[in-house]
Amino acid sequence: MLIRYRGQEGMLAWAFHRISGVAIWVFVIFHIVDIFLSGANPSAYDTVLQIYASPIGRIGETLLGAALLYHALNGLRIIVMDFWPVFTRYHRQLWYLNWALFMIVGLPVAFVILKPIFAV
Amino acid sequence: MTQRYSQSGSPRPTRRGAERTVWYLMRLTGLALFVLSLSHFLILHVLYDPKDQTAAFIANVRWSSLFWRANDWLFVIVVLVHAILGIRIVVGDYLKGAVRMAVMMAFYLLGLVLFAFGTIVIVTLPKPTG
Amino acid sequence: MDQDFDALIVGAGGAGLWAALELAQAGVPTAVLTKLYPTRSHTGAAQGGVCAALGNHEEDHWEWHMFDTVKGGDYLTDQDAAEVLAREAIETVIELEHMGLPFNRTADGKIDQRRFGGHTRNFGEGPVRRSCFAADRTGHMILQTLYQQCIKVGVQFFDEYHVVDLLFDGGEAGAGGRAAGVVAYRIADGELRAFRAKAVLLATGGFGRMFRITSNAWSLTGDGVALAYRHGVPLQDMEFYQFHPTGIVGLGILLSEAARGEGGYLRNDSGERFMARYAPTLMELGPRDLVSRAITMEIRAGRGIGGKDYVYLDVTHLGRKVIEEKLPDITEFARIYQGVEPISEPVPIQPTAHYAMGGIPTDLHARVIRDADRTIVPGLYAAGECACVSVHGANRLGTNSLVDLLVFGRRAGRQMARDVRGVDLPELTEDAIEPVRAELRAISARSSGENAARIRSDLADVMMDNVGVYRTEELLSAALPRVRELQERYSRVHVDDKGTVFNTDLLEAREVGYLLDCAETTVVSALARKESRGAHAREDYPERDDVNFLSHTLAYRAEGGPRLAYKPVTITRFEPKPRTY
Amino acid sequence: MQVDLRILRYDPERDAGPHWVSYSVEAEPIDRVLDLLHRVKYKVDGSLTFRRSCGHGVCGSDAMLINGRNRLACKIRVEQLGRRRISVAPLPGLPVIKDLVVDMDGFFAKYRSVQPFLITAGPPPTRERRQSPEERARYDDTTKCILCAACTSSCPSFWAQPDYVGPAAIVQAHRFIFDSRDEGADERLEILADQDGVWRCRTIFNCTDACPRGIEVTRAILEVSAAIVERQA
Ligand SMILES: Cc1cc2nc3c(=O)[nH]c(=O)nc-3n(C[C@H](O)[C@H](O)[C@H](O)COP(=O)(O)OP(=O)(O)OC[C@H]3O[C@@H](n4cnc5c(N)ncnc54)[C@H](O)[C@@H]3O)c2cc1C
Ligand code: HEM
Ligand code: SF4
Ligand code: F3S
Ligand code: FES
Repeated sequence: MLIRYRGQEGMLAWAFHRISGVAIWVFVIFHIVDIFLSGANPSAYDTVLQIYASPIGRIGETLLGAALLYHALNGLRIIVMDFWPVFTRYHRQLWYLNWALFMIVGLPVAFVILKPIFAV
Repeated sequence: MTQRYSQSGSPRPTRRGAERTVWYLMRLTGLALFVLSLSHFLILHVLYDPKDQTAAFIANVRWSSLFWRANDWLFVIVVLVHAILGIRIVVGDYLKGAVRMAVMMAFYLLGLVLFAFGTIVIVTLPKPTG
Repeated sequence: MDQDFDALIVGAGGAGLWAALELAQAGVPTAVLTKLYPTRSHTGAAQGGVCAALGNHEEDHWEWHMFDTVKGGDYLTDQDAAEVLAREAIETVIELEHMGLPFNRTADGKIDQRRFGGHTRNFGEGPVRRSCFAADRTGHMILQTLYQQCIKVGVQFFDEYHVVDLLFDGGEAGAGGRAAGVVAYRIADGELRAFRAKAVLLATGGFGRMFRITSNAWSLTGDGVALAYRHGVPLQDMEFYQFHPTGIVGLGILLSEAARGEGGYLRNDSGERFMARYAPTLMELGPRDLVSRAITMEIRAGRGIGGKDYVYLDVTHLGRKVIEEKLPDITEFARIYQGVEPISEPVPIQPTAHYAMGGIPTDLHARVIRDADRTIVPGLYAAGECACVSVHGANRLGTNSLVDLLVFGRRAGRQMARDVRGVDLPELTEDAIEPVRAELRAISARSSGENAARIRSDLADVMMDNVGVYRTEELLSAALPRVRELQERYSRVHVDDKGTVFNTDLLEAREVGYLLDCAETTVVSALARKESRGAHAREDYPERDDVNFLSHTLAYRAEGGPRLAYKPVTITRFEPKPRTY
Repeated sequence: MQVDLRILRYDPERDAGPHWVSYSVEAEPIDRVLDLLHRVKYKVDGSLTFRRSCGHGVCGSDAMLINGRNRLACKIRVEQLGRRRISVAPLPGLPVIKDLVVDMDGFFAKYRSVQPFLITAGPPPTRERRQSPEERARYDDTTKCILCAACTSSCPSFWAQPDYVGPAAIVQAHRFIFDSRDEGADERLEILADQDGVWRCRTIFNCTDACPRGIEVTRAILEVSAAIVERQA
């Protein structure tokens, strides 16, 4: 059904929101566990850290950042409409605005995070 | 085939539930997370590079002040509340009945464990050494 | 399998719903049967408004409304009925407001009113603001509001039950029998079921689908009218069929008179407001028969747009605000169905078959009568477009149909509530549903034969070409054999769908049969009326003839074609006068 | 021009399940999809089943899934679809009875559940109740609803949670909640604060995009949830 229905911006916005929400979950699990390790078993933690610092880790981190940024911006879009329902009229524009902000903030961040891969 | 004539009267929904509170909490925690999570991400993934964030770094720099410990503890709580309530919506949409119950129980448990882990590490991580 | 109620209502348009409401409020066990979900009824398509002399903008009196109704009907209107209509319009509209109908409002919060064709101040002096409206969705709001109230009081609905026959106890309706119930076909699974009741109301709406170009819904096939006719009830004034002046070219979709009520113009090829030549006082707000004839004359004289068969409805001078606020729906129709932008362009229009003035004859309490002596058929009632009280006479005024639904729907409900008290349920034989079951089976059983849709389409052509705005002896007498030929073909009708689940193929075939009955009585009645009156315009008899034809036609079903009789017109206050606007 | 009209057909008495059937139909750009369906029914196969009545978008009978979106067949022109290939299927998320006909009883039951009628205390005045044009305008948008179900059946949240009361019912409730004459708002808001009430809305906007009457459906829903929250505070 989800695939058969040709939803427009609103449906895409929701699908991404949901996917990103679940994705962040996965990361949150790892993240709390590894931080826990930093206290419980510092040397194990430092090994895990190597993974984060590796190229694959950095790409993953970028994706996490993207998911978080999208989810945060779109979450705000939803909240704005919830409290001021007139904004539903501009939900498309808000979504495109989200993408603009996403690019403006996200690209430099991605650059900073990914730079070390190329620097090596 | 269903009885194809309208029942008269107005059946009132019976499943009360705390959905109103959930809805509100999602928005409140969302707003809080906007600040907490983005600042967290910016500081720890952009201003500092992950490779520098050794266990010692965390103990010495990041959690050197009570403020940051409190901040991150709050962050853990808010994230978990938002994430648990969020996943409850998602799970509820795709799973039904006993499976749904089981999966949600697992998530609640996971949430508790994560809360415990987070709290333990924040509280017990030794004071900066040296 | 049978089901008993005190009262049954067939049809959930405005008339049926209001009657149901009255009955439910009176505590009478009532069921509403409808072949469509109630909110799909064609009352929802009515746009312009509902007239009542509220006088919210300017002085107005029900006597003026009554006069306009009588004159609009070319003095064929029964004046006692017109009086009831005009008086009770006021209280029913107020009652509708109390039920929650979202009327447009005046600055001081009263129901807003606008002008409408044929509605005048002080017995014809000039247009008056009498039509109460909710944008151009008045019918939609009426239908919704009445349905809402029915839900509130818990009326029992049988949605998507197609009534296929009427049942009588002690002989046919035409022979002294008493209404005993109906047979309904449950569309979802094809089950035939008898419903028994002490009182049966027919509120099945019109039959515009017998014409090619019509504003009517696909479902308006004259079911109740034809069923009553088949059981011996005569049909009254069938020759009077209203053509609405402004239908979308080719499709017939209606652009409400509200467009002219708000000040729209009609223009011919040279841009002239040609109504000045036909109705110098009321101009575009003349009654519908007159305006439709004017348009037809313009087209015949070659003054249609580009010499073609349509003229322009021009609202461009009203400005965007008025158009978008007061005429939003019809603006959208023009945009969607014609690709025309009414704010900046004139809209091509032509007359479209719209409303049946005739139908099942009733008295002032919606009781069906079966002869010129007003003999009542016990237990049978009719209201709404399928009925003929006759409040519209030879030509209905805009908005008066909705008033008719409200006033006589309400009266029907009240009368039925009174009549069912202390009366026993009629007797029904076990095999009451057998005749109609056999008829339906016969259609299903044929493996080949005539296609019902073809018959309907051919009928629509004949009726449009020969029984349209202008009629002549020649056209009408050519139509009759063709309708008969279609009836003959209909006896061999067959369907592709042999199933029981949602068999619209079978039901549509049944509906074509109803249309044929309506068409035949229309043609025969029109042939016999050798005068021009209201919507019945005979080019070979251009004058109204009060000496011979100031009477209602009654068409009885008989061997070899309808038999006609006449019933006098009730005249109380207004003596017939020439009708000029 | 020829159009390839693909219809998802299903006859419970003959077919194991729904299946696509392709018809090549002659069409003008200005034809509506309903015209094409009629052409098939009347010229090719009389057993093709669909609902329709008014033919011009005011009765709400013929909402269906056309080229992947819910629309009224009588209100969408072939040229608007911009393709020679048109697919038509029954409304998603509702039980199919036959071909393009779905069971609407559940939909109407939900509609009835929100008390869609004016609730007032005390006897009415002798004349009309007064209402200013501004008060009247407040709920104008939601009075336009024709209960076609295009919105409810386009909603992913409804597909996932068939108990969700759905946008159409909320629109109908909105029409009364914001009517200055109505005194039943509390009761109605209480009903909609239910687990299967407004909270199920995930602001997906399929409903608003699908509404053939151009109602701002999502806005109405959010206004109702805001009203519930306000009442709580
Ligand atoms: C486009 C348009 C615009 C109009 N505008 C106006 C206007 O502005 N003002 C005005 O006064 N009038 C207007 N009219 C006329 C007016 O709307 C109709 O005459 C009136 O609504 C008819 O109402 P009704 O209750 O008699 O029947 P309908 O509303 O037509 O309802 C008929 C009912 O009968 C049921 N039914 C039919 N056959 C069967 C069967 N065999 N078994 C079971 N149920 C059956 C149907 O399901 C339906 O519920 C307009 C008409 C049209 C077409
Ligand atoms: C960064 C700031 C965040 C904001 C502003 C935010 C906002 C929101 C909002 C408003 C909702 C409700 C959506 C709805 O009801 O339709 C939501 C849902 C959700 N959020 Fe967040 N959120 C944020 C961060 C997070 C994080 C860190 C997680 C991860 C664990 C998360 C996981 C979820 C999930 C799983 C859902 C449910 C998604 C759905 O219903 O489809 N969110 N978020
Ligand atoms: S809100 Fe729009 S889409 Fe939904 S039922 Fe009403 S008219 Fe149809
Ligand atoms: S599509 Fe559904 S989720 Fe809400 S905005 Fe519309 S009801
Ligand atoms: S047929 Fe009435 S809405 Fe399409």
